[in-house]
Amino acid sequence: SGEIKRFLRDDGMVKVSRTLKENGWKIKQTAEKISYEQGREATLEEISKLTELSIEDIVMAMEANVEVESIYKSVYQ
Amino acid sequence: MRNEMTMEFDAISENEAFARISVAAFISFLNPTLEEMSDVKTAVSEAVTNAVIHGYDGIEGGKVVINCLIEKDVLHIEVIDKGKGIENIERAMEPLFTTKPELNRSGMGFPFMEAFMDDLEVISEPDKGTIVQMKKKIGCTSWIEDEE
Amino acid sequence: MRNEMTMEFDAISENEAFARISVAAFISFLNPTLEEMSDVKTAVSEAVTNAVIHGYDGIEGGKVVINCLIEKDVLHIEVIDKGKGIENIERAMEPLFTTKPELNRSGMGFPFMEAFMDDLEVISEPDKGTIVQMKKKIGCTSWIEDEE
Ligand SMILES: Nc1ncnc2c1ncn2[C@@H]1O[C@H](COP(=O)(O)OP(=O)(O)O)[C@@H](O)[C@H]1O
Ligand SMILES: Nc1ncnc2c1ncn2[C@@H]1O[C@H](COP(=O)(O)OP(=O)(O)O)[C@@H](O)[C@H]1O
Ligand SMILES: [Mg+2]
Ligand SMILES: [Mg+2]
Repeated sequence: SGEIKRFLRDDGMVKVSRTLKENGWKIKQTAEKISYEQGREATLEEISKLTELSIEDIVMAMEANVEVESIYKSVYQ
Repeated sequence: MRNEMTMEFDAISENEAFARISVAAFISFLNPTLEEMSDVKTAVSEAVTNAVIHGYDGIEGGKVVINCLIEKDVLHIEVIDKGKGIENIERAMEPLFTTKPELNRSGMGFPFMEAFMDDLEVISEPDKGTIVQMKKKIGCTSWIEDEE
Repeated sequence: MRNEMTMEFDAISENEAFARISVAAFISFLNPTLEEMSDVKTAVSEAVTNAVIHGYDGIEGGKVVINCLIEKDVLHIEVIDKGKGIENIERAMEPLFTTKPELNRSGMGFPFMEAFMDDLEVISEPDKGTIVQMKKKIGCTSWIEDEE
Protein backbone atom coordinates (compact mmCIF):
# COMPACT_ATOMS: atom_id res chain seq x y z
CA SER A 1 0.00 0.00 0.00
CA GLY A 2 0.97 3.67 -0.18
CA GLU A 3 1.85 3.56 3.48
CA ILE A 4 4.62 1.02 2.89
CA LYS A 5 5.99 2.85 -0.13
CA ARG A 6 6.05 6.12 1.75
CA PHE A 7 7.80 4.35 4.55
CA LEU A 8 10.53 2.92 2.35
CA ARG A 9 11.01 6.10 0.42
CA ASP A 10 11.03 8.44 3.38
CA ASP A 11 13.56 6.55 5.37
CA GLY A 12 17.12 7.13 4.27
CA MET A 13 18.20 4.30 6.48
CA VAL A 14 16.84 1.82 3.98
CA LYS A 15 19.99 2.53 1.96
CA VAL A 16 22.22 1.04 4.58
CA SER A 17 19.74 -1.62 5.49
CA ARG A 18 21.78 -4.47 4.05
CA THR A 19 24.66 -4.18 6.50
CA LEU A 20 22.27 -3.20 9.23
CA LYS A 21 20.19 -6.28 8.58
CA GLU A 22 23.26 -8.50 8.56
CA ASN A 23 24.31 -6.94 11.84
CA GLY A 24 20.77 -7.35 13.12
CA TRP A 25 20.93 -11.05 12.36
CA LYS A 26 24.32 -11.40 14.07
CA ILE A 27 23.05 -9.51 17.11
CA LYS A 28 19.95 -11.65 17.47
CA GLN A 29 21.97 -14.88 17.15
CA THR A 30 24.43 -13.67 19.76
CA ALA A 31 21.69 -12.51 22.13
CA GLU A 32 20.01 -15.90 21.86
CA LYS A 33 23.25 -17.72 22.49
CA ILE A 34 23.97 -15.65 25.60
CA SER A 35 20.48 -16.03 27.02
CA TYR A 36 20.59 -19.80 26.36
CA GLU A 37 23.93 -20.12 28.15
CA GLN A 38 23.21 -17.71 31.00
CA GLY A 39 19.51 -18.35 31.48
CA ARG A 40 18.77 -14.62 31.28
CA GLU A 41 18.54 -11.85 28.72
CA ALA A 42 21.77 -10.60 27.16
CA THR A 43 22.78 -7.00 27.77
CA LEU A 44 23.96 -4.51 25.17
CA GLU A 45 27.53 -4.64 26.51
CA GLU A 46 27.70 -8.42 26.34
CA ILE A 47 26.39 -8.43 22.79
CA SER A 48 28.83 -5.68 21.88
CA LYS A 49 31.79 -7.68 23.22
CA LEU A 50 30.88 -10.90 21.41
CA THR A 51 29.87 -9.38 18.08
CA GLU A 52 32.65 -6.76 18.13
CA LEU A 53 30.02 -4.21 17.10
CA SER A 54 29.87 -0.84 18.85
CA ILE A 55 26.88 -0.02 21.06
CA GLU A 56 26.05 2.60 18.46
CA ASP A 57 25.98 0.04 15.63
CA ILE A 58 23.77 -2.23 17.71
CA VAL A 59 21.30 0.59 18.41
CA MET A 60 21.15 1.37 14.68
CA ALA A 61 20.85 -2.28 13.65
CA MET A 62 17.98 -2.79 16.09
CA GLU A 63 16.30 0.23 14.55
CA ALA A 64 16.56 -1.43 11.12
CA ASN A 65 14.83 -4.46 12.64
CA VAL A 66 12.06 -2.31 14.09
CA GLU A 67 11.50 -1.00 10.61
CA VAL A 68 11.22 -4.45 9.15
CA GLU A 69 8.71 -5.31 11.85
CA SER A 70 6.76 -2.10 11.23
CA ILE A 71 6.55 -2.93 7.55
CA TYR A 72 5.02 -6.28 8.44
CA LYS A 73 2.71 -4.53 10.87
CA SER A 74 1.39 -2.23 8.17
CA VAL A 75 0.99 -5.19 5.82
CA TYR A 76 -1.18 -7.06 8.26
CA GLN A 77 -3.20 -4.08 9.46
CA MET B 1 24.18 8.38 38.43
CA ARG B 2 21.92 11.00 36.90
CA ASN B 3 21.65 11.96 33.27
CA GLU B 4 19.11 14.23 31.73
CA MET B 5 18.08 15.31 28.27
CA THR B 6 15.22 17.15 26.72
CA MET B 7 14.27 17.52 23.09
CA GLU B 8 11.69 19.49 21.17
CA PHE B 9 10.77 18.85 17.55
CA ASP B 10 8.16 19.56 14.91
CA ALA B 11 5.05 17.41 15.27
CA ILE B 12 5.36 15.61 11.96
CA SER B 13 5.28 11.86 11.51
CA GLU B 14 8.78 11.88 9.99
CA ASN B 15 10.12 12.72 13.44
CA GLU B 16 8.71 9.65 15.14
CA ALA B 17 11.68 7.48 14.14
CA PHE B 18 14.05 10.25 15.17
CA ALA B 19 12.49 10.44 18.63
CA ARG B 20 12.53 6.68 19.10
CA ILE B 21 16.18 6.32 18.03
CA SER B 22 17.28 9.26 20.17
CA VAL B 23 15.73 7.83 23.30
CA ALA B 24 17.23 4.40 22.53
CA ALA B 25 20.65 6.00 22.13
CA PHE B 26 20.19 7.99 25.32
CA ILE B 27 19.46 4.91 27.44
CA SER B 28 22.06 2.67 25.79
CA PHE B 29 24.76 3.48 28.34
CA LEU B 30 22.50 1.96 31.03
CA ASN B 31 23.33 -1.37 29.38
CA PRO B 32 19.77 -2.51 28.68
CA THR B 33 18.78 -5.82 27.16
CA LEU B 34 17.47 -5.77 23.60
CA GLU B 35 14.01 -6.34 24.97
CA GLU B 36 14.18 -3.41 27.37
CA MET B 37 15.40 -1.21 24.56
CA SER B 38 12.63 -2.32 22.25
CA ASP B 39 9.99 -1.84 24.98
CA VAL B 40 11.09 1.74 25.52
CA LYS B 41 11.16 2.42 21.78
CA THR B 42 7.65 1.07 21.31
CA ALA B 43 6.32 3.20 24.16
CA VAL B 44 8.02 6.34 22.82
CA SER B 45 6.73 5.65 19.31
CA GLU B 46 3.17 5.28 20.53
CA ALA B 47 3.29 8.43 22.65
CA VAL B 48 4.86 10.55 19.89
CA THR B 49 2.46 9.20 17.28
CA ASN B 50 -0.45 10.11 19.55
CA ALA B 51 0.89 13.64 19.99
CA VAL B 52 1.20 14.09 16.21
CA ILE B 53 -1.99 12.33 15.10
CA HIS B 54 -4.41 13.12 17.92
CA GLY B 55 -2.89 16.04 19.80
CA TYR B 56 -2.12 18.19 16.76
CA ASP B 57 -4.77 16.74 14.49
CA GLY B 58 -5.21 19.44 11.86
CA ILE B 59 -3.16 21.99 13.84
CA GLU B 60 -0.10 23.39 12.03
CA GLY B 61 3.24 24.17 13.63
CA GLY B 62 2.86 22.03 16.75
CA LYS B 63 5.88 20.94 18.77
CA VAL B 64 6.46 17.75 20.73
CA VAL B 65 8.70 17.78 23.79
CA ILE B 66 10.40 14.72 25.26
CA ASN B 67 12.04 14.90 28.66
CA CYS B 68 14.22 11.98 29.73
CA LEU B 69 15.78 11.54 33.11
CA ILE B 70 17.86 8.61 34.22
CA GLU B 71 18.19 8.31 37.97
CA LYS B 72 20.21 5.31 39.01
CA ASP B 73 18.61 2.49 37.01
CA VAL B 74 15.22 4.12 36.48
CA LEU B 75 14.28 5.86 33.27
CA HIS B 76 11.66 8.61 33.45
CA ILE B 77 10.17 9.79 30.16
CA GLU B 78 7.68 12.55 29.49
CA VAL B 79 6.11 13.12 26.08
CA ILE B 80 4.33 16.45 25.92
CA ASP B 81 2.14 18.16 23.35
CA LYS B 82 0.22 21.42 23.51
CA GLY B 83 -2.56 20.14 21.30
CA LYS B 84 -6.23 19.27 21.69
CA GLY B 85 -6.00 17.35 24.93
CA ILE B 86 -8.13 14.41 26.04
CA GLU B 87 -11.61 14.84 27.46
CA ASN B 88 -12.02 11.48 29.14
CA ILE B 89 -8.59 10.06 30.00
CA GLU B 90 -9.90 6.87 31.56
CA ARG B 91 -11.89 5.98 28.48
CA ALA B 92 -8.99 6.95 26.18
CA MET B 93 -6.76 4.47 28.00
CA GLU B 94 -9.11 1.52 27.54
CA PRO B 95 -7.85 -1.15 25.16
CA LEU B 96 -9.25 -0.76 21.65
CA PHE B 97 -10.68 2.69 22.33
CA THR B 98 -9.87 5.05 19.48
CA THR B 99 -11.36 8.28 18.15
CA LYS B 100 -9.78 7.64 14.76
CA PRO B 101 -11.04 4.29 13.51
CA GLU B 102 -10.94 5.71 9.97
CA LEU B 103 -7.11 5.89 10.15
CA ASN B 104 -6.85 2.23 11.10
CA ARG B 105 -5.79 3.19 14.59
CA SER B 106 -5.93 0.16 16.80
CA GLY B 107 -6.68 1.84 20.11
CA MET B 108 -3.72 -0.03 21.57
CA GLY B 109 -1.30 2.85 22.07
CA PHE B 110 -1.95 3.45 25.76
CA PRO B 111 -2.30 -0.29 26.56
CA PHE B 112 1.10 -0.87 24.87
CA MET B 113 2.72 1.95 26.86
CA GLU B 114 1.25 0.46 30.00
CA ALA B 115 2.45 -3.05 29.13
CA PHE B 116 5.96 -2.15 28.03
CA MET B 117 6.76 0.35 30.78
CA ASP B 118 6.56 -0.08 34.56
CA ASP B 119 4.41 2.96 35.11
CA LEU B 120 2.20 5.20 32.99
CA GLU B 121 0.45 8.41 33.92
CA VAL B 122 -1.51 10.67 31.61
CA ILE B 123 -2.25 14.30 32.41
CA SER B 124 -4.41 16.15 29.94
CA GLU B 125 -6.71 19.10 29.57
CA PRO B 126 -8.92 19.85 26.55
CA ASP B 127 -7.35 22.56 24.36
CA LYS B 128 -4.29 22.73 26.63
CA GLY B 129 -2.49 19.53 25.71
CA THR B 130 -1.31 16.22 27.04
CA ILE B 131 1.58 14.97 29.17
CA VAL B 132 2.37 11.26 29.09
CA GLN B 133 4.68 10.21 31.92
CA MET B 134 6.33 6.80 31.88
CA LYS B 135 8.84 5.03 34.08
CA LYS B 136 10.89 1.92 33.59
CA LYS B 137 13.58 0.24 35.61
CA ILE B 138 16.43 -0.91 33.41
CA GLY B 139 17.51 -4.18 34.94
CA CYS B 140 21.22 -4.57 34.35
CA THR B 141 23.19 -2.16 36.43
CA SER B 142 26.71 -3.40 35.68
CA TRP B 143 27.57 0.03 34.34
CA ILE B 144 26.69 1.59 37.69
CA GLU B 145 28.62 -1.02 39.63
CA ASP B 146 31.65 -0.27 37.47
CA GLU B 147 31.59 3.37 38.57
CA GLU B 148 33.99 4.43 41.26
CA MET C 1 10.28 21.32 3.54
CA ARG C 2 11.27 22.56 6.94
CA ASN C 3 11.95 20.50 10.00
CA GLU C 4 13.37 21.68 13.26
CA MET C 5 14.55 20.13 16.50
CA THR C 6 16.44 21.23 19.53
CA MET C 7 17.96 19.16 22.29
CA GLU C 8 19.64 19.88 25.58
CA PHE C 9 21.62 17.36 27.59
CA ASP C 10 24.12 17.00 30.40
CA ALA C 11 27.68 17.82 29.36
CA ILE C 12 29.13 14.37 30.03
CA SER C 13 31.13 12.35 27.56
CA GLU C 14 28.57 9.51 27.68
CA ASN C 15 26.18 11.78 25.80
CA GLU C 16 28.46 12.35 22.83
CA ALA C 17 27.33 9.17 21.06
CA PHE C 18 23.72 9.98 21.92
CA ALA C 19 24.04 13.43 20.31
CA ARG C 20 25.68 12.04 17.19
CA ILE C 21 23.09 9.29 16.72
CA SER C 22 20.21 11.72 17.33
CA VAL C 23 21.40 14.17 14.69
CA ALA C 24 21.99 11.29 12.26
CA ALA C 25 18.46 10.03 12.91
CA PHE C 26 17.06 13.53 12.49
CA ILE C 27 18.60 14.00 9.03
CA SER C 28 17.95 10.47 7.83
CA PHE C 29 14.64 11.36 6.17
CA LEU C 30 16.59 13.69 3.85
CA ASN C 31 17.95 10.48 2.38
CA PRO C 32 21.65 11.30 2.81
CA THR C 33 24.46 9.19 1.41
CA LEU C 34 26.50 7.17 3.91
CA GLU C 35 29.30 9.66 3.43
CA GLU C 36 27.13 12.69 4.16
CA MET C 37 25.78 10.95 7.21
CA SER C 38 29.23 10.12 8.49
CA ASP C 39 30.48 13.69 7.79
CA VAL C 40 27.68 15.17 9.88
CA LYS C 41 28.23 12.66 12.69
CA THR C 42 31.95 13.46 12.81
CA ALA C 43 31.31 17.21 12.94
CA VAL C 44 28.71 16.85 15.70
CA SER C 45 31.00 14.56 17.69
CA GLU C 46 33.86 17.05 17.52
CA ALA C 47 31.69 20.01 18.51
CA VAL C 48 30.04 18.17 21.41
CA THR C 49 33.36 16.81 22.64
CA ASN C 50 34.77 20.34 22.61
CA ALA C 51 31.82 21.64 24.62
CA VAL C 52 32.29 18.89 27.23
CA ILE C 53 36.09 18.83 27.41
CA HIS C 54 37.04 22.46 26.80
CA GLY C 55 33.86 24.46 27.44
CA TYR C 56 32.93 22.82 30.73
CA ASP C 57 36.43 21.77 31.74
CA GLY C 58 36.12 21.29 35.48
CA ILE C 59 32.67 22.92 35.64
CA GLU C 60 29.89 20.72 37.07
CA GLY C 61 26.31 20.62 35.84
CA GLY C 62 26.88 22.12 32.40
CA LYS C 63 24.39 21.63 29.57
CA VAL C 64 24.98 21.33 25.84
CA VAL C 65 22.32 22.52 23.40
CA ILE C 66 22.02 21.36 19.81
CA ASN C 67 19.73 23.17 17.40
CA CYS C 68 19.04 21.53 14.06
CA LEU C 69 17.11 23.07 11.22
CA ILE C 70 16.52 21.50 7.86
CA GLU C 71 15.45 23.96 5.20
CA LYS C 72 14.92 22.33 1.83
CA ASP C 73 18.14 20.34 1.42
CA VAL C 74 20.33 22.38 3.76
CA LEU C 75 21.08 21.27 7.28
CA HIS C 76 21.89 23.97 9.84
CA ILE C 77 23.39 22.82 13.14
CA GLU C 78 24.30 24.83 16.21
CA VAL C 79 26.20 23.34 19.14
CA ILE C 80 26.09 25.63 22.14
CA ASP C 81 27.75 25.59 25.55
CA LYS C 82 27.71 28.16 28.33
CA GLY C 83 31.22 27.32 29.46
CA LYS C 84 34.62 28.98 29.44
CA GLY C 85 34.55 30.37 25.93
CA ILE C 86 37.49 30.89 23.59
CA GLU C 87 39.85 33.84 23.85
CA ASN C 88 41.39 33.73 20.41
CA ILE C 89 39.01 32.03 17.99
CA GLU C 90 41.26 32.37 14.96
CA ARG C 91 44.11 30.63 16.73
CA ALA C 92 41.80 27.96 18.16
CA MET C 93 40.68 27.07 14.65
CA GLU C 94 44.19 26.53 13.33
CA PRO C 95 45.05 22.92 12.52
CA LEU C 96 46.92 21.17 15.35
CA PHE C 97 46.26 23.97 17.84
CA THR C 98 45.14 22.55 21.17
CA THR C 99 45.16 23.79 24.75
CA LYS C 100 44.98 20.21 26.02
CA PRO C 101 47.99 18.34 24.61
CA GLU C 102 48.10 16.32 27.85
CA LEU C 103 44.76 14.67 26.93
CA ASN C 104 46.10 13.59 23.56
CA ARG C 105 43.87 16.08 21.84
CA SER C 106 44.93 16.40 18.24
CA GLY C 107 43.90 19.98 17.62
CA MET C 108 41.97 18.75 14.60
CA GLY C 109 38.40 19.26 15.84
CA PHE C 110 37.73 22.58 14.13
CA PRO C 111 39.62 21.63 10.94
CA PHE C 112 37.49 18.47 10.72
CA MET C 113 34.25 20.41 11.19
CA GLU C 114 35.42 22.77 8.47
CA ALA C 115 36.32 19.93 6.12
CA PHE C 116 33.22 17.80 6.64
CA MET C 117 30.66 20.57 6.59
CA ASP C 118 30.09 23.27 3.94
CA ASP C 119 30.27 26.14 6.38
CA LEU C 120 31.59 26.69 9.89
CA GLU C 121 31.26 29.72 12.12
CA VAL C 122 32.37 30.03 15.71
CA ILE C 123 31.02 32.65 18.07
CA SER C 124 32.55 32.76 21.53
CA GLU C 125 33.12 34.97 24.50
CA PRO C 126 35.36 34.16 27.49
CA ASP C 127 33.28 33.02 30.49
CA LYS C 128 30.05 33.25 28.45
CA GLY C 129 30.36 30.23 26.22
CA THR C 130 30.66 29.11 22.63
CA ILE C 131 28.31 28.70 19.67
CA VAL C 132 29.47 26.54 16.79
CA GLN C 133 27.34 27.00 13.67
CA MET C 134 27.62 24.58 10.79
CA LYS C 135 25.82 24.15 7.49
CA LYS C 136 25.73 21.35 4.98
CA LYS C 137 23.78 20.72 1.83
CA ILE C 138 22.50 17.17 1.73
CA GLY C 139 22.79 16.14 -1.89
CA CYS C 140 20.11 13.54 -2.51
CA THR C 141 16.89 15.38 -2.86
CA SER C 142 14.75 12.51 -4.12
CA TRP C 143 12.59 12.84 -1.04
CA ILE C 144 11.85 16.48 -1.83
CA GLU C 145 11.16 15.81 -5.50
CA ASP C 146 8.65 13.16 -4.51
CA GLU C 147 6.67 15.60 -2.39
CA GLU C 148 3.37 16.77 -3.76
N1 LIG D 1 -1.69 13.26 22.79
C1 LIG D 1 -3.04 13.09 22.63
N2 LIG D 1 -3.84 14.17 22.41
C2 LIG D 1 -5.17 14.04 22.25
N3 LIG D 1 -5.81 12.85 22.30
C3 LIG D 1 -5.08 11.72 22.51
C4 LIG D 1 -3.66 11.80 22.69
N4 LIG D 1 -3.22 10.55 22.89
C5 LIG D 1 -4.28 9.74 22.85
N5 LIG D 1 -5.42 10.43 22.63
C6 LIG D 1 -6.80 9.89 22.54
O1 LIG D 1 -6.80 8.60 23.14
C7 LIG D 1 -7.25 7.62 22.22
C8 LIG D 1 -6.57 6.31 22.46
O2 LIG D 1 -5.18 6.39 22.18
P1 LIG D 1 -4.39 5.07 21.80
O3 LIG D 1 -4.57 4.06 22.88
O4 LIG D 1 -2.99 5.43 21.46
O5 LIG D 1 -5.14 4.53 20.50
P2 LIG D 1 -5.10 5.08 19.00
O6 LIG D 1 -3.95 6.04 18.86
O7 LIG D 1 -4.91 3.85 18.17
O8 LIG D 1 -6.42 5.78 18.76
C9 LIG D 1 -7.01 8.23 20.84
O9 LIG D 1 -7.86 7.70 19.85
C10 LIG D 1 -7.27 9.72 21.11
O10 LIG D 1 -8.65 9.99 21.11
N1 LIG E 1 33.50 24.77 23.21
C1 LIG E 1 34.74 25.24 23.52
N2 LIG E 1 34.93 25.96 24.65
C2 LIG E 1 36.16 26.43 24.97
N3 LIG E 1 37.25 26.24 24.21
C3 LIG E 1 37.13 25.53 23.08
C4 LIG E 1 35.88 25.00 22.68
N4 LIG E 1 36.06 24.34 21.50
C5 LIG E 1 37.35 24.46 21.20
N5 LIG E 1 38.03 25.18 22.13
C6 LIG E 1 39.46 25.55 22.11
O1 LIG E 1 39.93 25.39 20.78
C7 LIG E 1 41.03 24.49 20.75
C8 LIG E 1 41.04 23.70 19.45
O2 LIG E 1 39.90 22.84 19.38
P1 LIG E 1 39.98 21.55 18.44
O3 LIG E 1 40.36 22.00 17.06
O4 LIG E 1 38.71 20.80 18.57
O5 LIG E 1 41.20 20.73 19.02
P2 LIG E 1 41.28 19.86 20.37
O6 LIG E 1 39.87 19.63 20.88
O7 LIG E 1 41.92 18.60 19.92
O8 LIG E 1 42.08 20.65 21.34
C9 LIG E 1 40.85 23.63 21.99
O9 LIG E 1 42.07 23.06 22.42
C10 LIG E 1 40.31 24.65 22.99
O10 LIG E 1 41.32 25.44 23.53
MG1 LIG F 1 -2.08 5.77 19.58
MG1 LIG G 1 38.26 19.12 19.78
